[in-house]
Amino acid sequence: MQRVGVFICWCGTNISSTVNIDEVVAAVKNMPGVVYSKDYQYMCSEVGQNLVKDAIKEHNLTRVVVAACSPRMHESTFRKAAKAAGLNPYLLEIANIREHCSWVHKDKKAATQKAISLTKAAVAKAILNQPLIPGEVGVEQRALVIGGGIAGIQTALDIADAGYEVDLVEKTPSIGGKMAQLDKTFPTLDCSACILTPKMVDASMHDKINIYSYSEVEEVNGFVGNFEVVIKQKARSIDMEKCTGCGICLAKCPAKTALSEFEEGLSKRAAIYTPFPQAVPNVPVIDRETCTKFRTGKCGVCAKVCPTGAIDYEQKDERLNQKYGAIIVTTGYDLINLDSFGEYQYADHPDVITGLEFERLVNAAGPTAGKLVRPSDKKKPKKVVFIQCVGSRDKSERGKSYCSKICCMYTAKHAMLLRDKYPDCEAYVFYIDVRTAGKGFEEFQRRAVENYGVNYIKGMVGKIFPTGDKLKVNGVDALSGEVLEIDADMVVLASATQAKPGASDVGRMLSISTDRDNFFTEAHPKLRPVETHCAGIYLAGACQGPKDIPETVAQASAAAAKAIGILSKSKLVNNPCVSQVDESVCSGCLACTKMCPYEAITEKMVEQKVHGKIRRRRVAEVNAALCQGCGGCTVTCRPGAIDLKGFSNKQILAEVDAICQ
Amino acid sequence: MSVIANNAAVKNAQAFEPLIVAFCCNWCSYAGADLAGTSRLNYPANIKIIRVPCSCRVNANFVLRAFQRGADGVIIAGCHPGDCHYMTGNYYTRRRFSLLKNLLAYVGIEEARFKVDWISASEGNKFADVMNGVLEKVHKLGPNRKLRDSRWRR
Amino acid sequence: MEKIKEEIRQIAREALTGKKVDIILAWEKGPLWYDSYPAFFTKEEEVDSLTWDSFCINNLSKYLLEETMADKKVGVFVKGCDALAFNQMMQDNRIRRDNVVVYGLPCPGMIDPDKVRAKRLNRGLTEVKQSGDELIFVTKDGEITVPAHEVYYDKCLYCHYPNPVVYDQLIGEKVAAETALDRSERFSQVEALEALSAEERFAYWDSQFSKCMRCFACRNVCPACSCERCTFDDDDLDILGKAREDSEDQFFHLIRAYHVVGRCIDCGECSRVCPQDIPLEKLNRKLIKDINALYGEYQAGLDPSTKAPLVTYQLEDADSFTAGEKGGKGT
Amino acid sequence: MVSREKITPDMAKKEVVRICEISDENIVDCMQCGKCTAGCPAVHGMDILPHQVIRLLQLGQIDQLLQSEAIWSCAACFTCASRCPRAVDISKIMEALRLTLVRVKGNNRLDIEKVPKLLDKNIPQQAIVSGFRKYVK
Repeated sequence: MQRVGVFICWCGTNISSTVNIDEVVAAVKNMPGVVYSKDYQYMCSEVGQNLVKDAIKEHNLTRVVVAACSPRMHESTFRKAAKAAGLNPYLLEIANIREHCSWVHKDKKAATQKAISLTKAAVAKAILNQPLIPGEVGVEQRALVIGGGIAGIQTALDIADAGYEVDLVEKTPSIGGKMAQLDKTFPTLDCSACILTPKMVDASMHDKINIYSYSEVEEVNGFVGNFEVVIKQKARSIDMEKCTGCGICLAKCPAKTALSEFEEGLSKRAAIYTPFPQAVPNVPVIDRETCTKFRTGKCGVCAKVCPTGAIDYEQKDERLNQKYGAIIVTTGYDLINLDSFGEYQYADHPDVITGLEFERLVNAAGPTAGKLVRPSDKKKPKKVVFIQCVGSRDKSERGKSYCSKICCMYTAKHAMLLRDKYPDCEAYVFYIDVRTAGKGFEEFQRRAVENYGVNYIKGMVGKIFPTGDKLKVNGVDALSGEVLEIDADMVVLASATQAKPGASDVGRMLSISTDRDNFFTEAHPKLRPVETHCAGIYLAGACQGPKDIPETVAQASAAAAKAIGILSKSKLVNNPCVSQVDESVCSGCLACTKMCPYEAITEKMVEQKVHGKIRRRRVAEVNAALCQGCGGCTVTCRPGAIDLKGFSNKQILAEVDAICQ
Repeated sequence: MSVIANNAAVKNAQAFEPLIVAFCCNWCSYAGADLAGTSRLNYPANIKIIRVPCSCRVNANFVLRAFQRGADGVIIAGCHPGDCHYMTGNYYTRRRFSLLKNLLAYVGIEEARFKVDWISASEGNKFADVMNGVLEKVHKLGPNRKLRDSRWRR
Repeated sequence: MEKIKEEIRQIAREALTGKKVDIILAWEKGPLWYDSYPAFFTKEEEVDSLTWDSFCINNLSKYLLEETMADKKVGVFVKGCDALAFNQMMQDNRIRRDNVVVYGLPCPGMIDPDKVRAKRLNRGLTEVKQSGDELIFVTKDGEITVPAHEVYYDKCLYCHYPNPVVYDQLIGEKVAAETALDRSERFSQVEALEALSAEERFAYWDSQFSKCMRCFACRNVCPACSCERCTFDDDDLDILGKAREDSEDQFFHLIRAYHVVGRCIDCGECSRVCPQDIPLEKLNRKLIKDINALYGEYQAGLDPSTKAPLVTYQLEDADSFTAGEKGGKGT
Repeated sequence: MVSREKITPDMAKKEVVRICEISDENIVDCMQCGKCTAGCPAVHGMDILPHQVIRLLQLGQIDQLLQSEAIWSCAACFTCASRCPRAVDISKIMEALRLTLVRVKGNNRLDIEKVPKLLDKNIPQQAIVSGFRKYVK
């Protein structure tokens, strides 16, 4: 007979205001197996944990039930406490009487009854718990970083500096990401390239970092410590070993018709190209859709001019299999498509541009060599209107319900840059709210108003009417109630950020979840912001939600620290709640092996003596290191020969019975 | 039967408090239920949750056992297809319980009493909605007698 | 069939004398006219009692379970449905193929003794001879000829696989595979039940299930029920008691049907052997029908290398929880 | 002579709730960005601007609205609704405000007798029909 101790937490008033603790304590005393019960205000506190530890020792408890908050919150806390008191941690069960009871019910009587019922189920299950001992599995001491923007670069550098190999996979021909496109960065107005390119070079020079540019992760299998990944290296059509990055091919290529992705379509590039001069690696790529050689078979100029013979038109996609201990996802963000915002004329008028295009227009290395002019006629603008919240905080189907977070700051920055370059040019900013939470952010925005004379207007723009060579901006000043018309030369739209369109596919590949806006979901919004629900996979940067550079870098270093935490271990402790086979019952049909998502079940032959006869037959065998404990196999097994430790058939049936009493 | 007992029976019938057993996968639906809690959403106390690692851990035995033991409705909630923490577990759940649901309906169990749904960790609202929806339908149907073990006292 | 019977006997004798096999698994004629029961033959001289007639309904594949595991070489005769069963057991790894020699017997159909009795053809019956599509009942009072389909089992009339789908040696000529009744007709009884209301369906099944005395004959005869230890016999798990209780009858039948999902070859043996005449095939066929509708046509036992419907999936599988209405016309 | 009186906000006023019910719009969604006003083609004849209409509703000041010209100036062209980032359809709210007035007996905005005099041969038939719909019980 097991000796069960039940500990009931008040959680301050979180539980006790809806659940009558005294009644629960009284009911618990009558539950089969229960020899001790205790309630306390904060069971998770040190005092509370000590109550558990002391009771285990004093009352020789063999099973423990804690009725408190969700096991997702404090199961590990109480398991550690049980372990400290000498009890196998897996002999402890949690009854979730906060999230699943006191917080969702108002009727005190009903909530109390339910709390009793949930506790009873936990007691019934706990009685059937078995001591479990986690196994160990080796760790591949190498990390994979998916996405080579500032988040990926920072993560890779931090992990590599800690002494571990890192593979950095970037989809485009160069690392650098969105930050490489920026001109200046808020709130200090230092040059983006000046702070980013050294990091890009560091990453490329680091002996522990391998950059796979123009590559994509195609397949991910395995689990924390042992991810098996297939990386597709897209055919670059250039031999990376031979190329010296001299750039002759770029200059000589006759097919200069494609719009430059890096320049946001504001200039053209050749079919053979490096996205930007500081690209890392500084090796071009042939865009096969634009290249005359690939389209017609004729040309081949680049091959002729290449001094090292690095051009290889026959190159094919290659696939690389690699094992990793941890994966960090840093796939970044995109701007939304503005097609449905017809009133702003973005698609129809060249002088209506996005913030990112503005960055390129003011950049010294940009398409206008830093001369800020209207894209349409290359004239200097005299009046520029900035519109914030284009698609952000937008509940309609056109936009995104969230705040894109960076627009208030970069719009202030843009307006300042404009006023700095052309003090005679007027700047108007339409805003709904200005949000400048962040170190030095408010001061920065106020500087735009107070020192740079930027006109901030609380209100929105209804429509833009292109009239002559002007853009008539019809807006409102909501504070005064005056309807405004501004003859602008240029309009800059702070378009909303969004998750990468392929994010949900990446999520599926990695078995990590995405939220309704397709941003990756962190394991806990407050306490585990860089972890995912999948152990060993971490998040950094704007793929998890809109973020500015300081936050992204902070998160990148945090994710790196988490990954290093895994890589620094030679062995990882397994989840002991894995499947096991009762060989005497197993019929060897191997249905379990067919559904196991981890191929953790294999077959073996056994010989059994039955009624004096030797029978040779197949049975299933679980590899505990591979099994992740989903329990799917147990259901394929009709006779119940394979069962899941910690969630056994008997335990769940006992819970069902108890909950139905 | 005495008049008093009879009255009590009538009263009991009026105060029908359904019992709904919900099997929730640890990673999505259980977390969704936690979110419903942290968001202080409201759903009736008649719904009681049993945690399973994955919706594919739920055996048809568990569902029938719940009905045997007096449950008026049973819910299985897992991650959305494609979002399974164990990659593919819920695809099997989908097949297994599509068939079981049809089989239960075929032998005359009202369809509203057995529900499978996909609730992600971020869908606290959906969790409350699904639970309220099932409860409402089960309430209309009244207590379940089918499959119920006559010896079991709830 | 007469001619083939002699051929079978010859094959059996040669296999035993030539030590090709240790045991021959076939049928033997019993004392009653409809008795052709399974028998093991280990000696050449025993083979004279081996039979092959229109009453060899018993499926021999299930008997291979013990024998092949015991490292004995077994020769077995299989009809069309037995071959499906053989494959299903192969798929479940319950037969060691290298220990078996399979002799395939194209099957013209088997006679349902109940139909014979209903026609009162059993009086003084000594022998039934097959002649094309007709059967000649030889009685003391003379010969009576009836169209074969009038006395064959219903399941034989739907049978799509009269010729064995697996064998080492085929005996006799293959028979025509077209069925006497439209194959989709086998679901007509399921559809009739689906058309009822939930209450009516429950009333129907409750009346059927409550007849059950849990003799487990349905399970024991089933080629898909080949577990080492049936979950219903698991005293520790204790999911099924021994009491006379409707809910337990219902539990047993639902779980039994559910355990053979995608594995039931639709041989109908469960219903045939049920002493209480519970129409178990209506449960099995409901599940087969749904599998076909939801996941594409699937015939268990046709190809042991395929994955059964419940151990595979498609990304685009129907989500019938929201579509609904598959179980019947709703409540 | 300007005279300004203090008003007391009343967020839960039952007349406001009624307007929300009739229009089936959620006024708390409005963030007062003014995009409706900025794009409104009829704004020139409005004493109270569209975004202010919602603000006044949020403050419970429905009487001002019922006395305003703005609700009658609204052409119900739905420009505001199609652009509102908060998915609030102000044209429906305007309609609800008008309805609470014209549905009261004898409160027609348009005197039917006077219609022939107002007619211009260039007015499309549609406009007459909508005019009746908008101004008459």
